[in-house]
Amino acid sequence: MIAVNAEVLQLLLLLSAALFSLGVYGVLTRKNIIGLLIGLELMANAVNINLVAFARHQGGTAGQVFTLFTIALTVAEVAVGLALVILLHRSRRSTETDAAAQLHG
Amino acid sequence: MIAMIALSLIALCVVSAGLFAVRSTNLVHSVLWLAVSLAGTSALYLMVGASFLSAIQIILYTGGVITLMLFGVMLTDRNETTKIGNPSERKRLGAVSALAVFALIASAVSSMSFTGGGSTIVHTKAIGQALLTEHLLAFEALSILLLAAMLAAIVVARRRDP
Amino acid sequence: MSHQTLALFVLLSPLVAAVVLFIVAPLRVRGPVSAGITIASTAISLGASVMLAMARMFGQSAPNVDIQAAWLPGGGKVLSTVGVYVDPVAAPMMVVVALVALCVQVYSLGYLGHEPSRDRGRYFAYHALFAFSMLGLVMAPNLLQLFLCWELVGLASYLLIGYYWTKPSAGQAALKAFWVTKFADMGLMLGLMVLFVKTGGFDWTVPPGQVLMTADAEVIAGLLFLAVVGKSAQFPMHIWLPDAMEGPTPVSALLHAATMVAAGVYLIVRAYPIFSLAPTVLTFMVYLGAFTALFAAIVAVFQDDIKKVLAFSTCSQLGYMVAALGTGSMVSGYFHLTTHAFFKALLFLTAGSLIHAVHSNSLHDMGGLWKKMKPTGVLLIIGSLALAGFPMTSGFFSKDLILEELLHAGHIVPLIAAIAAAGLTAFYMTRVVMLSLFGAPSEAAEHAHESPAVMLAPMALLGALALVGGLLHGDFAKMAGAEAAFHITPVGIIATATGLTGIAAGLWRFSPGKRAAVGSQWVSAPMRFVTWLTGNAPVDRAFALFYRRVMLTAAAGVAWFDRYIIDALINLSGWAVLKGAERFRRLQTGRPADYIYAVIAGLIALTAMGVM
Amino acid sequence: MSAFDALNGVEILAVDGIVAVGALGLLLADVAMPAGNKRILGYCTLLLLALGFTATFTLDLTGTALGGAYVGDGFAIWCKRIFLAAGFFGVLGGMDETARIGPRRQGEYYQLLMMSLLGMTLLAGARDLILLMVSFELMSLPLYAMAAWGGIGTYPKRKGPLPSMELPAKTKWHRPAEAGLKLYLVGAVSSVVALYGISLLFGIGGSTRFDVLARTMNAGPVMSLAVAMIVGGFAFKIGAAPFHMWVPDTYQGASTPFVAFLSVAPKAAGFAALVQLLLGPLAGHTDTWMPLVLALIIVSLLVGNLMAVPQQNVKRMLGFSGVAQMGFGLMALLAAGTVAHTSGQKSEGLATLLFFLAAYMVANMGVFFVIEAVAASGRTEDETADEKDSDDTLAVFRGLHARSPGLALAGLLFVLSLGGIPFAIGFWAKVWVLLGLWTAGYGWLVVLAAALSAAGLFYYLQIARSMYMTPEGDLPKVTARMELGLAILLLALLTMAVGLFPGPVMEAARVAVGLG
Repeated sequence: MIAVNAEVLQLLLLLSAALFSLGVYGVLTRKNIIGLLIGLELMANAVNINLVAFARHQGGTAGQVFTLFTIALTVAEVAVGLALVILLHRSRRSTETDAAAQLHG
Repeated sequence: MIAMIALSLIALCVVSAGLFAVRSTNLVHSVLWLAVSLAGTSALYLMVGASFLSAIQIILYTGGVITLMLFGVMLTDRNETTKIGNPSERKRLGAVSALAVFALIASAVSSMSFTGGGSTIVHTKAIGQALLTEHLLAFEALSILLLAAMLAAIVVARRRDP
Repeated sequence: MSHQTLALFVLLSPLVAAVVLFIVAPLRVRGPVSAGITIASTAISLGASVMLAMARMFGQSAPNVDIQAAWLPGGGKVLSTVGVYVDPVAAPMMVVVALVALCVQVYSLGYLGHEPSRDRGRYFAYHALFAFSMLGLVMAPNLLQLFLCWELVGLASYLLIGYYWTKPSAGQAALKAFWVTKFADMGLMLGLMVLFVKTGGFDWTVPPGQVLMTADAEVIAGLLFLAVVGKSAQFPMHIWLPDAMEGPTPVSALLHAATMVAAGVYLIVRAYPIFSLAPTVLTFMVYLGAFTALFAAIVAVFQDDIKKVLAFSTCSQLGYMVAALGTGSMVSGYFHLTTHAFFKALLFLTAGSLIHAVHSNSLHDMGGLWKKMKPTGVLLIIGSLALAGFPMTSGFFSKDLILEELLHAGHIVPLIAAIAAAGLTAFYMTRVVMLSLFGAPSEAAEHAHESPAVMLAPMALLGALALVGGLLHGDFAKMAGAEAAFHITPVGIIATATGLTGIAAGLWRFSPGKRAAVGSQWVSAPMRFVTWLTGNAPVDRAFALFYRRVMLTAAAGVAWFDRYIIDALINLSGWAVLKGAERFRRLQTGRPADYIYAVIAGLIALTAMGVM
Repeated sequence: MSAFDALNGVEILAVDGIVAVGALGLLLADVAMPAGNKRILGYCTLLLLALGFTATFTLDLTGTALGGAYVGDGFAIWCKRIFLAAGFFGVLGGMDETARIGPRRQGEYYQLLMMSLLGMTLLAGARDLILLMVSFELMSLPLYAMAAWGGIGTYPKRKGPLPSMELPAKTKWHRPAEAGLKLYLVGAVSSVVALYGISLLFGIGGSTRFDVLARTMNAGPVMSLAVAMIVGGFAFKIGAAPFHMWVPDTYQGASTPFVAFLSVAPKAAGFAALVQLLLGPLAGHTDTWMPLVLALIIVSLLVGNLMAVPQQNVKRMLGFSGVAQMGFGLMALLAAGTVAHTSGQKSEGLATLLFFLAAYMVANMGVFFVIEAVAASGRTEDETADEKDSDDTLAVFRGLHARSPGLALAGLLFVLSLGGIPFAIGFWAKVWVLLGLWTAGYGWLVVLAAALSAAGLFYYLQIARSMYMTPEGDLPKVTARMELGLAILLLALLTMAVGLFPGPVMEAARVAVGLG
């Protein structure tokens, strides 16, 4: 175990920033919706790392509880997202975002 | 010092797994790389003393999300979905945006000055207690949220009414 | 009946009619029933208004009627009230509105007699709504109620102009009129806001104990004037008025001659305590009004559509009113508003009668109607003379007063413009009369026949008022507490002479002698005079040269400018919005990936804004 | 704190309790009852929502619970009323459509709606970051599914991937699925962004409680970053540009009665969340967030008003116009923030925001219901919601005044209210927003907003013009079904009554935020 001092905190925050940016990249460049959801998961993971880092730095319970909640939120969100993917696949036989581009203008 | 190096290595592992997850051309690989990244994060939690969260991370993310995603891949047309890529016309713009986001966050975060750093261990019991006292309402709301998510997923993924 | 009750009757009877007609569909879909309800309600309004006005104008100075109900409570105090307020300023306008509305409604019975019953029912329901909102505007105890009714008037006019909804151009014109005026109304709304912020209320006058700084007054008056420019069709927002002629002609008589467009002028009259604190705005009003008067008069000369002539003429006359109010003379502007309401409504109704006869708006299709439609013709000539300011008609008195005020205030350039416009007015009205009544008989005119009595009666009433309405000028002056008895002054003589010259020029230019001889005995007497005047060749040639080379060219340029530049600019802005939007539409690609891009880009922008 | 302490003051959660218990009860009842007449569940939902709405008036819901994580104040209660009323009308007006799309499964729609409403009511009182985010998600998740409601596709006949995305005209295409997916994708990204911002806020404040955060947070680049992310994330929910891209597509694609609900209740909730955060712990940092809100306002006003002009589909048009309307809502927030900044007091701005949200709810739901009534009359029994593209183009309103005078009149009223013409409720909302903004010192913004809303009239009037100034041709007569008709009637009466006498309602809003 390692105590989260200012240095470690800084490292973790930068890690989280990097993961978040990777998630942004994934979300922006993936055509496949499941691929896109992977990017989303990376972004959510970055949030969790942030929270854990702060929680361990400050020492209270709130941050860890918060992380618990965000993990659950993300899982729930992904579950609904995958259901929508299946729905899309059923009506268009495709899981690419561009399959849902009939409404525009 | 050694701990710091280990931490950095895990961090590197998490980031590179993340990179592969968003760059891989095979969707199944991509999902698995995500699993690696999430598992690495779990190890990270363990290192900084959040053992309960580490376990939760493994169970919920690696056990839940990854399985869900693999189900998603399998349930949809495999021939079409497993071969994916980052279309070239979006790659550059995506990379620029991601870099911009990183630069903005990193510059803000590195300007932050923190002092000290608690090393007190928070036991799982304390977390449970907080969950059922201060955060009771959020906890109850979360239980309904999970129910809602389940219901929503069923409603969406089910076929039409006969 | 007490005055309070009378005042309530004025406002409530059209309201009841409108509500009943809008809600009870079976009444609305039956044209005669709907018409009966509306006309009866307007007649009640008119009766009550006349009784109220009599008490004020000829009797002893009756106390003001002031019934107000707290309406917008806020923060423990009453923000504003609604109610009816009749004072010497409101009383004449009430009569004008109710009278013209009644005339127009009765006239419509004949004019729209051939329309389907259901459409007529709708038409009269709109009329009831219009009468209510216009009277509510006139009788408003404060600026807020005036604003609300102002908007309602706009809505009612939108519905009325768009009455012929099977014509696509009517729908477009209605939309354009509503849009342009609504854009100008923004000024009224902002003006109200500033007024409220500065004085804490919406009163006509600055509450006692409050001081309104000149700079604030300038801002408020300027914003209010923006609304006036839109509603009263002053340059360059006059462009909606000619388009609005797509509506039925009686509607034009009501809205675009007598009442709605005059609402702007009435707003200035009402809010005069505020305007009088804003000298810059007042001066601007003089110049803009005079310019509009001249500009619109020039454009009117070149219209072949009789309604368009009258529409531009209305712009021009409203310009007179605005200029007059700018000089600080409330009486002359307001008086002109009243007389103009009579003769312009008359002109529109006669025009409608002619259009009804030949089923065309073009002056050239109307030639030679004098033989077929003598009563209408006489009324048209009466209206034209009044508009031209022929001595002893109503227009003569009111126009003269305005010119005098311009001279008194020392605005020489506007005065010259106004006199020139008076000459042009006489000229183009003579043109209308000559072309439509005495021109070469057209094919359509062969089958023309006189309008029914139900149309002629209201016209005759307005004609009588157009002739003798000028005699009321003393009472108007008394009303404002001023002594503006009519004098014969050099300016008056010059203006009258200009007007007569305009008539003469019109007679000369469009005399039947220049075409196939179809003049009757009545017209040939003055014609002989004109022929005698211009009989010798050099004068004739010089006059012709001047007319053709100078006047015609310049005026054609002005008309071209109006049509292709001003109108086009306004249309262009709408077009640009549409095109721009079409371009922007492509951003909404429909591809979810691009939407996520938008989110991230927005995020980066916001973050960059925040962090930097 | 013991578990019993945590329950102190829990009675202020009465309304939320009614909704939560209602949702679970509906779930159980749905399972227990035979598939025959599930419509009864809809009536039960109405009853529950009416009960909750009444409870906001009869019970005293002010106070704090759970040690300050949840607060009942006038603002929260007023917001709850808006949510419950929107839910009530949404259920009432959508009853037929819900039953038509899935006769045997309509119960699930009501359960999801109740769960979403629970998220909203909790959100209104949340004074804790965790509770805020959980209730925010609880509100959002069911909406994704409800947007896709009815878009349950069948497999196309052909095998293999589609050669191109251009589907043949005859093929069914599933607008609700697309609507739900777009809402979800943009929503999920936005909410994870907001979460990131919130995690940073937690980092610099050291607590999840608003009252603590208000004391401990210091301004700095991290706070700016966090605030930007939070504002951006919540701007998605209210549909402010440039986070609005889902709005027109989802409005067009999803079933109309649901859109009526979606276009008002979650937006009000998004505003509640923004107010909670920006005028709560961030009230002392207006310098940080006001420029962002200002930017959102300007972009929203421009994009919304401009893009609505060329639209031919009424629902799309209303989507864009909604973006512009949200600009107005944000203006009220801006005014409130300015006053809070300069004088540290509650301001008219908040009361105006409440009034604006209520007014927007009434008029906007009304318009959508009128659209639904017209579209429903042209549908046959076995069609799904997504089969006709022409269901809600401007052309279907042709000559509505002749086909159904009452419906046309109601439609006109709603449109005029949205356009801000006097004697309709929306006019007062606009006037008060602009007045508040003027007093807050944003004269130039008032002028811009007034000019753009005058331009906005253009497209609102297109609807009026289509209803009143075009011949009806051979289009059929329209009669709204009973529930839908009742919803329209009630909303029209509200629009007119409050439009004529806005004083008492505004006064109530002022009292709710602690003024007067």
